[in-house]
Amino acid sequence: MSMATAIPQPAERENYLNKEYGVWSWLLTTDHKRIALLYLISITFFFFIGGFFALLIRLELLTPAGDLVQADTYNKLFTMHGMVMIFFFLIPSIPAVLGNFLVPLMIGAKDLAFPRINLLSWYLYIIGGVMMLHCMLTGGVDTGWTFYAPFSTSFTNTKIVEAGLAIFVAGFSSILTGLNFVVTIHRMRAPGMTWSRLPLFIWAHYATSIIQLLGTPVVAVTIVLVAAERALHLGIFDPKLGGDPLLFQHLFWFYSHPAVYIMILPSMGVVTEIIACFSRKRIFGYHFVAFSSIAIAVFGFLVWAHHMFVAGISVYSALVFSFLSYAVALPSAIKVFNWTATLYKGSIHYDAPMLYAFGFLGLFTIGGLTGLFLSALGINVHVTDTYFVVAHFHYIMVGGAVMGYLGGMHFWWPKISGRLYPEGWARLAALIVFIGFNLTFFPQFVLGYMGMPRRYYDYSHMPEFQVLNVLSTAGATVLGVGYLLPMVYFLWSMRYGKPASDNPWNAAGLEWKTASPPPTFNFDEEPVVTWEAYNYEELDAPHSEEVPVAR
Amino acid sequence: MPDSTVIGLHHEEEHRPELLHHFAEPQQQRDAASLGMWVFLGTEVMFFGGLFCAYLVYRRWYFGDFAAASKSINMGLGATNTAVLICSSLTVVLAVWAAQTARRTLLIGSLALTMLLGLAFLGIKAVEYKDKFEEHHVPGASFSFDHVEIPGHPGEYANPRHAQMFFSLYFVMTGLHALHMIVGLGIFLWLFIMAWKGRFTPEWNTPVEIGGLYWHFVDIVWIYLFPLLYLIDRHP
Amino acid sequence: MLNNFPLWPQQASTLAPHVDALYIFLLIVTGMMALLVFVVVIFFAARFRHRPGVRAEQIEGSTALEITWSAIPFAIFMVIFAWGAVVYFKERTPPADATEVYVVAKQWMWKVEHAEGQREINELHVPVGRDVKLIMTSQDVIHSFYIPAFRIKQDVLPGRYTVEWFRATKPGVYHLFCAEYCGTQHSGMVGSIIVQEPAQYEAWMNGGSTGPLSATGEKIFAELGCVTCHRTDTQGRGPNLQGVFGKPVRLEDGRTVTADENYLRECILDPGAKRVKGFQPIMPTFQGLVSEEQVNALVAYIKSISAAKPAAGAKTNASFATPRDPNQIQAQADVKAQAQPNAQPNRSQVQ
Amino acid sequence: MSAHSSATSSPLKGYFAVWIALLAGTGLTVYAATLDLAPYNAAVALGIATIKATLVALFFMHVWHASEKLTKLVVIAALFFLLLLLGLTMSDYATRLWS
Repeated sequence: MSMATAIPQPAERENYLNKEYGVWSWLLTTDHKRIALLYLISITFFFFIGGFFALLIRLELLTPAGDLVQADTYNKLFTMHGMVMIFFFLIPSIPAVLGNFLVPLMIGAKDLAFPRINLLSWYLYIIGGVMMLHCMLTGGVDTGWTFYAPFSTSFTNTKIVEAGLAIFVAGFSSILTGLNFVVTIHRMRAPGMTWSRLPLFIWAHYATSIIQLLGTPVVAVTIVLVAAERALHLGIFDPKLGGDPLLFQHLFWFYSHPAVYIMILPSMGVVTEIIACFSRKRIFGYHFVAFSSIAIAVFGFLVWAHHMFVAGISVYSALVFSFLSYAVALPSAIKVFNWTATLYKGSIHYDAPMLYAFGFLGLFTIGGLTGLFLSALGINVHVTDTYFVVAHFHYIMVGGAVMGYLGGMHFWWPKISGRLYPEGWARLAALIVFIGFNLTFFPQFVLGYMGMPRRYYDYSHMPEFQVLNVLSTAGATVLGVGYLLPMVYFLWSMRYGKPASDNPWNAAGLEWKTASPPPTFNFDEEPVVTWEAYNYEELDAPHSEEVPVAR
Repeated sequence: MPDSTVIGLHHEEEHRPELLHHFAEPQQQRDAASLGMWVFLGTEVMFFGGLFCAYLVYRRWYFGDFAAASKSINMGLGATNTAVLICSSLTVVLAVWAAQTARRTLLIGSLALTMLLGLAFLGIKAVEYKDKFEEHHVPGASFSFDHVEIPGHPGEYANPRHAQMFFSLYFVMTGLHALHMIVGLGIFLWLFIMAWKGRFTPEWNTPVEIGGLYWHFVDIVWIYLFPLLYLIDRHP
Repeated sequence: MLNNFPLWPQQASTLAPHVDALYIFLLIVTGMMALLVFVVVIFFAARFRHRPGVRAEQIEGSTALEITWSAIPFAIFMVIFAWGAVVYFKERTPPADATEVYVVAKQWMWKVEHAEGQREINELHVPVGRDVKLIMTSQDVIHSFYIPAFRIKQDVLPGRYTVEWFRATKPGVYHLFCAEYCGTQHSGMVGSIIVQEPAQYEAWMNGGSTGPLSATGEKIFAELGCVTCHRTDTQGRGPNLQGVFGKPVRLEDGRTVTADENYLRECILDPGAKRVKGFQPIMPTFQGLVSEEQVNALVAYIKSISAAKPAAGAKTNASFATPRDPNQIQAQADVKAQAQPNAQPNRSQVQ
Repeated sequence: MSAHSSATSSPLKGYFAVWIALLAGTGLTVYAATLDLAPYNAAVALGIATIKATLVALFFMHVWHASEKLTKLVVIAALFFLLLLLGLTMSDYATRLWS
């Protein structure tokens, strides 16, 4: 029942992939599509590094005793897992790969507004990444990705300053990407592409960029303060001089809570596109979905102290932040309901991208609903800093963000590579990822309510936690296989996959109106938009079937 | 911002070498560059915002100690530096106007004057730092702030540990500001060379304009730093 | 293996049933929400699967529906919020007459001192059915005192006190965890909460004590020379500390603060910061001169000399009369204040 | 943006007026700092700084004459989020002692 169509390619057209060859044509490119591929390669690399750490963590926890690695090593493992996955995979993942590739295509622009800044942002990412790798290979960091003072500033003797600088540099890469998107979306839209005709993917990326622009600088300066306190012995957070360690947490979470929306919002954008295409419908409540993205971006900045309910903040402040946390849950709920309603009376296809979208819906719903537990003050006290939190954010960030990322990679792979991926394998991989994920992380909710604290490498005092940990480790193995599969068949399809037509899914959106893969300047002639987004009615109307669609 | 200034190559727009290939028309390119700089300044607001947040929390907690520490900084130098920066903002705005109205001498002169004023600012700052170093007010092992009276509270001495926090914030805030000044000087040196070569015309002067925006922003940061750091409690 | 596979933590404090009730409520409510979404998605996915020749029906949206599915969840959220807040305030409000236990955290152990003078490491003995308030501070980094069976957790910070409380309901031995990552042996910073029947607890309490914590504090108070200024007659250069604890204190800068544990602690370590009105800034800092345990003992001592329960109306900082007032005989005043809490003879001098 | 303003009459007078006002503001803020205004010293200093910053933004950075609302929107958004950071953080510090 695959919708994807292959067409015999007459002669090779010139496109962004074959226009020039050679290493320098890639390393000095300002073409947003090539930069997207540079990002794709780099984040995949970091994803597997972070994944390797995760696997070691899970293996250590297979038995209650700390027998696989030393305590220090374990602490570095979860720290590096967090830092690599968050700053070098999740935050750049969808924006820097799919966003970079698709934002100009979707709005009918020839490129992003500042192509050279776009390249610069990739280089900054690589510099940050190399620093992080160097830091990991020469000793690593053991503070957890949260860098809490005064442990990070005065007590640990690991490489805080270097890791901090790596994140600082990567942060600027993220800021520049956001800046480019905001300016591009404001200034570079094709004639007729009004705000209410924008694909919701663009709205999601616009909201993401707002967070990147306004949040990242705060964490950057916080890292500067930590590094200064450590390296130059300034006193900012040090309680010995009268400093307040909670101030660090305020500044840190001001960015790091909205940062989870940097990770999930683009994924929501991807899922919106996929659901519209594979149910052949306009998104139900377009404006509500669009504005809920902006609402999430804004409300996301109002809730950071819900990470600090037991940290010693004022109880009245806790009350306010708990209340506001429910305010940010609402736009997410609205999105879920609108996606569900979009399915109603659709004509639903079960291709791999849609399977990932279904997976996203399920896992994000569970992740979001468990967020309600965590924002309830009374329960938060018991479950914060336990595996309940670990499970909750992995449901959002892996179940949500990574499912969306993989769905998007499958959906746009024909456009990116000009080739079709093997549909059967892709569906199998989607299934394996879904099962492996739930097996890994669902037991952790139970572990958390049982009281197992996070960041413990040795739980020999509480052997009753072992069964659930074994389940989780088994799931992680399945999940690992699920993540390896797509990499293998995507690589395979680049050479052996069937050539894709310009619009293999018969999808709406400007990106499908140009060649697969697109030419260097995206469109042979400047597009003029006269239709609303998701015009599946016209696309599926009997008279418009000039291109035979094999169903 | 360098993007808007590059001499690109293109097919249709031979007569307008500044127009990059992916823009449809010069106006679009100009608007993009300007919006880009404004958005960047927005991120800068948040960058300094984190510092201001830390400063405000501790100033509320340790007001007397902060006032005593603040009194030890040279207010005269701070006020002079404020005036220097305000003058440089004037020369910047003159440079922008000169570029728009094709007054080449005024443009080059204003840019040069701006750089001179910027250097003067950094020079005065260096003198201040030197004084602080000699007075052992630089946080660290040699820090000393004993028996300094809290303004308005005779016989009461500032807590040296809290004073050290003030100086930590003082050095981080003014240091990051000075770093921005140095970046600004780099930008203006480049603008100066471009102006010398006669690249700016009334039709194309976006770099001067957005470089000026950056300079003004750095000025605004100082306008807040001056009273916050130098003028906490100066009355006799 | 199944013995090792419990799915629900033990309930051993008065608070635990409250937390669990909210948790069960949330499980039901969110379970129903999730089920609703899943059932509808699966039903739509099956019912509206692609069939050749059948086209999707385009639907623009519905503001009425949007409002409905925003308002109903929001109302449910508010119920959860309010309920959660009520439980939280219960957690965060220690009863006034709770037994006090001082906790000092350090990498990587818990040092516990009972008011009666018993000391323990990584263990805490408490009796069933009595309110216990933990006054906690850290010697180095942030830790977190977590007892899953009691459903309580509170970060323990360097440089100040944080507080949590519980009343155990079932004798037994329960896990104590450090829940905030604190360095290499974080997972070794575990211990046991030993809840005993009152008789057993008394027996334990009577074995090998070094005397009450307040007595230790009194000794330190004398050794450090605090008594030379903080005298119980009116001639001291520092405030008389009898009856201070829990009362509002008027400060030199015009503010009024409550003399709680954190205030006393700050006055010892940073006397200049919140100086009592009418006294000269002559007290030296004891930062670096006293250990966390000694600070705790001093605080316990100062509290012990304020032990007489203040009546509701007696909320002035009676014993902070200015030392320049020769007419006042503080000792008498204190006797009177204890006998007749409402008749504060020195109220006029306070302002 | 400001390309348009060059078409109108010379803005030089305005620039010099703003410059004088900024210098005067600097003098005023130094003078005000030497007065004992009790708790209002900080308010006066920050008030003068805000007026000076507004002058720079409106006239030197041409926000006043900006042809587009977008520039104003960016400025307002940045200030809004700055106030969120300061306000919500300070709200914790201000209410910590209540309990």
